[in-house]
Amino acid sequence: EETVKLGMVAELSGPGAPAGINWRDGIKIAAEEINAEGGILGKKVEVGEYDTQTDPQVSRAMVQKAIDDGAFAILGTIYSGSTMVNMLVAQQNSIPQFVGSEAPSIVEKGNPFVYRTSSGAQKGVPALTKYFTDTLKAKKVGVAWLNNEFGKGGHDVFVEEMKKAGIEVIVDVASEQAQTDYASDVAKLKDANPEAVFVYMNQEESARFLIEAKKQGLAMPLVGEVTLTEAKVIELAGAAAEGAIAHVGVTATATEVPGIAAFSTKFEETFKRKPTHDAIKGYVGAWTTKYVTEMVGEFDGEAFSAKMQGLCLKAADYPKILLDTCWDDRGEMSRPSFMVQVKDGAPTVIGTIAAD
Amino acid sequence: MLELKNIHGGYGKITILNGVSFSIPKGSITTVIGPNGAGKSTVFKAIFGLLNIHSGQVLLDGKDVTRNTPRQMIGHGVTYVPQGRNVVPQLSVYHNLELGGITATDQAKVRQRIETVMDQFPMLRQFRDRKAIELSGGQQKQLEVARALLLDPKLILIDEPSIGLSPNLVQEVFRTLVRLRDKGVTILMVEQNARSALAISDYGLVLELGQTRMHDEAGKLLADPRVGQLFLGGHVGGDAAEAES
Amino acid sequence: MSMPVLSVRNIEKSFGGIRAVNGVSFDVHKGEILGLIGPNGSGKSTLFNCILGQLPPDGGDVSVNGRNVSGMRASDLNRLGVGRTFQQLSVFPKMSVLDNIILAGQEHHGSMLSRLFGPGDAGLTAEAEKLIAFFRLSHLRDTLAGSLSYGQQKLVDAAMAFMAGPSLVLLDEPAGGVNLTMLAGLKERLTAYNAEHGTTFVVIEHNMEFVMSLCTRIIVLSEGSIIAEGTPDEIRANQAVIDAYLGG
Amino acid sequence: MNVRMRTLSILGLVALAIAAPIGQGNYIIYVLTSWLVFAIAAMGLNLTLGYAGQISLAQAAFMAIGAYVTSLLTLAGWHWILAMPLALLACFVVGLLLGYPALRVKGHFLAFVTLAFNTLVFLVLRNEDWLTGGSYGLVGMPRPDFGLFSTMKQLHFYYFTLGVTVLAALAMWGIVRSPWGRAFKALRENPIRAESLGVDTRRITLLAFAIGSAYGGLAGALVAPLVQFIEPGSFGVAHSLRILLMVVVGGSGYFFGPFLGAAVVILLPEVLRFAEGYYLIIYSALVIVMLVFVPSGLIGVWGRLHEKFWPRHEIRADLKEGAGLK
Amino acid sequence: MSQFSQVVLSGLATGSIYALVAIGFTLVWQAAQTVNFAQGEFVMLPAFFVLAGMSLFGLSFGTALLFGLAVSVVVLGLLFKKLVAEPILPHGGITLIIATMALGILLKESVKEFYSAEAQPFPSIFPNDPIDVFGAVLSMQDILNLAFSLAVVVALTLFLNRTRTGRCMQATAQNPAVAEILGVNVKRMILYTFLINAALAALASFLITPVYLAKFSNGETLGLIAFIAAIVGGFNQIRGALAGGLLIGVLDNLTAAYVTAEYRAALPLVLLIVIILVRPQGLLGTKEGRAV
Ligand SMILES: Nc1ncnc2c1ncn2[C@@H]1O[C@H](COP(=O)(O)OP(=O)(O)OP(=O)(O)O)[C@@H](O)[C@H]1O
Ligand SMILES: Nc1ncnc2c1ncn2[C@@H]1O[C@H](COP(=O)(O)OP(=O)(O)OP(=O)(O)O)[C@@H](O)[C@H]1O
Ligand SMILES: [Mg+2]
Ligand SMILES: [Mg+2]
Repeated sequence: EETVKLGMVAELSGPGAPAGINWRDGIKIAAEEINAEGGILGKKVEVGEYDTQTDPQVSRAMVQKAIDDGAFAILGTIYSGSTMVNMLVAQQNSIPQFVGSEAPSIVEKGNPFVYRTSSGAQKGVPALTKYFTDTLKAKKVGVAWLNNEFGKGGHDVFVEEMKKAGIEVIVDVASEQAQTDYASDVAKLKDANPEAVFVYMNQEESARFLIEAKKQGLAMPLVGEVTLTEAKVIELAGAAAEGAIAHVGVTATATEVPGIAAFSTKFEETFKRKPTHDAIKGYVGAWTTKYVTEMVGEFDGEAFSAKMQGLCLKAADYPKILLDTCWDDRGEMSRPSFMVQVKDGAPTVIGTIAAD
Repeated sequence: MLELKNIHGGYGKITILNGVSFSIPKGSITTVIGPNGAGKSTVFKAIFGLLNIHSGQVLLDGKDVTRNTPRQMIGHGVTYVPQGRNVVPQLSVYHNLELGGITATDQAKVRQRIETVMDQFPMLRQFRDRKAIELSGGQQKQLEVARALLLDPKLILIDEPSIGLSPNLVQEVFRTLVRLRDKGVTILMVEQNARSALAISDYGLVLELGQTRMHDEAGKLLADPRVGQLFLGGHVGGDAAEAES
Repeated sequence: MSMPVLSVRNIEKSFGGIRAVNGVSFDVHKGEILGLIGPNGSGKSTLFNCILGQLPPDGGDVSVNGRNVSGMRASDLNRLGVGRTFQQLSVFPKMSVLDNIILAGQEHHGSMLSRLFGPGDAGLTAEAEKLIAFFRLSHLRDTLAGSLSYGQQKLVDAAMAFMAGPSLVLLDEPAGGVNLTMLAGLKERLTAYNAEHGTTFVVIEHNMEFVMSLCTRIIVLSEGSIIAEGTPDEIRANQAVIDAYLGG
Repeated sequence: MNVRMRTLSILGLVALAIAAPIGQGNYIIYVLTSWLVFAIAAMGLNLTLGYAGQISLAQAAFMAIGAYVTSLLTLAGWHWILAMPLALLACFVVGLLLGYPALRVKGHFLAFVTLAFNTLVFLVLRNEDWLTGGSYGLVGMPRPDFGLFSTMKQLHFYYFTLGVTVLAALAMWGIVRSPWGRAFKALRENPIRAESLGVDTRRITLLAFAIGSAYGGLAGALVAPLVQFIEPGSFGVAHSLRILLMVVVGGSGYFFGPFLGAAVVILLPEVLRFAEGYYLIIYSALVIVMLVFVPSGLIGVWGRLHEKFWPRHEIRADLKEGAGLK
Repeated sequence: MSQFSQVVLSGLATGSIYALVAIGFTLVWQAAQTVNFAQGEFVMLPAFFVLAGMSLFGLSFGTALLFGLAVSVVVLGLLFKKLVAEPILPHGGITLIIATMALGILLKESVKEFYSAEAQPFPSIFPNDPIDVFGAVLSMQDILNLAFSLAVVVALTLFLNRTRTGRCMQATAQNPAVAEILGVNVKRMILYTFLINAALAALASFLITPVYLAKFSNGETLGLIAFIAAIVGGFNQIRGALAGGLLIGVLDNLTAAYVTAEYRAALPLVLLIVIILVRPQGLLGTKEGRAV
């Protein structure tokens, strides 16, 4: 029986491991489902796992290896630094690549073979601006961010957006990856007393920040993008997460969407934990590969790329895409998103933002 | 008391001892002499369980103690003062002395003995609380020799105690050894300061090329012209002069 | 009288309350073999270390051939032709005997650059081998110095001091642990070298037979100060020295 | 091993290195190229650590300096062959500076000063984004083109790297067998004695750092065109530790140790790929086991085995003949 | 003003955590003359033993703590000594450094693969209620951490310097050959060192994980900063670890709050370099004595 290979290149060790492992597990579920439905164009899917060790140089080598091993498409990577390097390799070989990275620069390189599985920070963060202007009616805000390529991307876009919206950023606090002590960060915010704070960090950092904020009694609304209200953060921060707000591209908590609910249940059954948005991204990436390949009708990277330009998939026709999704000619994607707030220890959808 | 039977052994793949055999009686002082690199120190290490012995036996009071660990040897009543400097650098002089009696059950007695050796080597009392590393070379050697006198050993192995000691202290150490011998302790010593050492010894032993060459009463060895010429510097051998040309 | 090869003026050194060297002054003239003796802890090694730049003295001056060398680094002093040995064994344990000896001479040959691009042994192998042969270590030429016996290492150590053709050598207990027959050879070597090259020696030693027969003049140190100075016979007869050091 | 045997085996190894990538996929060639690059970096550290005894945990920082200087210059249109010497010079100078702490402290303390330096370099590269591109890094460095020989292809780049490696190894060989090499070892074993023998230990220490660092810089200058992307994270402390691991695993203080060590550290994960998530676990366990049984590095394995299966007790020359007392 | 006191007091609280880990470094140095580069992982791991005790065996938190302590002492003390430290120690420092680095990876990756790659919450032993001190907010936890580090420093210093066993441990570290010849049970002394170190690491783990959250990668930065704290304070004195830890904790916070957040990670490093150049033996350390 013939098979088709997918190269799953992700951060399976190193600091990016939590994200990478969820990405991988989301893809595992997708592959199982795809094979149960007869594979892609009748060929069973075989997912090769390649660990980048959260190191861009290794990631480049791994993409090369996946391609040498005959992968038809690449799924990964998540860390933008890695994607920036390895997408060159996939491009040189005309191999489609679904990435989990959100840094704006990825889609600015004019690479027709790279596609996002969630919208980039330059789309996600602006979606928040309305919340700051209309709902919070803030004039002075603060930003607390993680100083790496992920955090910096979000920070730069946010500061830019606020300038456009005429909101003043009066306090700007950078923190380190794996930082544990947020006392001075929070003290600084407390001292400046903005009307709201934009928090852009990874999971544990978000949780530690929320705990310290609660301890020092930081009173203003804390608004994040994606991470701040994730189940993991709530689990870690406990009561300190109460009230935190975030804009979320796609969330496992949006259970009123049928596909998401089904995926969440299956994921929890298989892995004994809740899926993160990285898991959903991986899942969507794998399924899109199948859908688009079958639309093209053959395993051809160039044709795949041509098809992806400006493609829109409706959840009604392609249920596993979960939400109506479009890609533009640069690989940027758009789909509806949600505002979520932690209430009684659970993230609750407080509003929906339409795709643009 | 101590008997070595045809010991072969060495470091790694190199054999140094090629059949060393001798026995020494209880309550005697035996001095081992021989050229540099003859294997004298190696013999001591073999006895004290610090050497890889390929074959042969070490007997202590008729009991086989070959390849016993140093701790076991101490248990049998053997103490060892190695060549070179052997102090615990960052501990005080007093605590270094205390370590010399660490295996004793009666610590009160050890403390009492420490007082006695400090009388014998007044420098130790003067520098009681200084770190051992700060002492001069000879002072460290005094500390080491004193440290070996804190237990009630049956057999003392002492490797070149005179290195670095001033002449009056060398005499003091030799006097102490004689006193111990008179109390029935057996002493095996290596000394390059061979004339004085043989003078206080009962027996002398010549080691060369990892083998025992001669074993006799100390006086006879001192008198032997061949020994005098080859090992006691009585007369410079032809070889050295030749090599220079 | 000619200029002293080594002139030591008022050297002082204390270690937290202990006055190890207490204002010592002396001169050594060309061709002399000076003995430096004294009880353990009288400050002999400390004096050497202060003279040779291993320890900064608290006060005093040192000059070599009339040139003030106080505060000069040990390596620069060595290049001026001052060699030394240490009381404690100090060979390079993981280098062969030959390499040990060549190292002792190489810094005196050529420039930094010629030592990088020139021959690997700086052209010293033959000379080193001769020295090794003299100390009867030829069979150990390629053995690691760390696996020699105590006395053998002591000889390698002494040999190194000669490699650079020094004009002044300070030896700290060269005889300790050396077999008497070899020691006689060493003594002969020192005297011959002294006679041939006019090399000056300062020797610390506790082996009285060796010192008395080797040295032309002896200085006795006690508690950091010079208590006697003279020919071997004078020192042997000096009551203060007998009390403090030689013993009855 | 006699001289002829050694020459033959070295030629054999070079022939092997030339033949290795033939018929292999791009990925394998890429891995082989990284092996050479890391071998160069490890060779430099081997000089600093193995020969001169100065623990340095900053080799990745020098790779970074080499890589950034090369990248900035080649992106500005310089040819690699002109950019590379500047990168080496930069590393040499910074290496000299880093050598200063080594004049005051040794061993573990020095290890941490150098580690701190590595982190500082990382922070500067990340925070000064006007020059270095910050955490986004620099991308798209051209591969050198030598008229008739362009290194755009993976295989060509491999041979180019191999050539550079051989030259670097020859230079290193020259250094360690010269009197400098002896002075480095003397510094490692007994600096005080060395100083008293006229060795200018201060200069030698600084040189050990500077030369070792320049090798790091050379490796960096090759990384830039190899990966065609650099960012601060690729030159963090973890990478310095990896290079240290190469040196120790191969056999520190042995000329060929770094090549062996780099091969193991780079290739072993490939071999263990079947173990999926567990490979790092197996890998680190293997390293520990190796250190327990062959602490002097893999280069000592042969001797160990020989000793084990063909034990020989030889009587040393000096114990065969003596003064002749019978 | 309240910001200042908050920053300083929080810095002390964090510093006491660094100190706890740094004490492990100085202990192992004083009693075995070596450095354990996996120390950070040694502090990361015990929390997972506790979590495993609770989730796998259904133990209560209190029992799980005891269970975690016991397992840590066996794994990080006994097994570490038998399988890694003892065979490698005779081959010298650098070899052991590499081995402990590899061990760090081993522990980290094992937790990741066999437990979880994600951070886990960890219950607090002490109440976490905020307490107002000079306008700053601290928790009981913070204050107890500080008190506990202080107590450990005093206890260990007394043990090492005032008891015969403590001195035998020092002798073993400084000159194992001599210790052996004098009849010190060298192996047992090394074992004591590592058992104490393991127990300390476990206690540190229980105290800090509620703040740090249990995660496989926690040891990386913690180990590094603690080591720097140990050097800054003075490596050969246990109390140096406390001084160094507190100093770094406070300075780190002050830098982040008033100087630069981007370069806050540089501060301990710069401090380290300055200290080493100006006072190589550390703030409270003593010189190691004559070299010639
Ligand atoms: N650790 C070692 N490794 C290898 N060989 C050694 C080692 N120690 C000593 N040897 C060799 O063993 C031989 C005997 O050494 P040993 O120390 O027993 O001599 P010795 O008779 O005590 O000499 P000395 O009078 O110089 O102290 C020498 O040739 C020496 O080179
Ligand atoms: N680094 C140091 N710290 C403290 N005290 C020291 C130091 N170095 C030497 N001393 C002390 O200075 C005094 C002189 O020591 P030195 O080594 O010069 O003696 P010495 O005359 O060479 O003795 P020996 O004959 O025993 O070698 C001794 O009391 C010694 O304890
Ligand atoms: Mg000996
Ligand atoms: Mg002395």
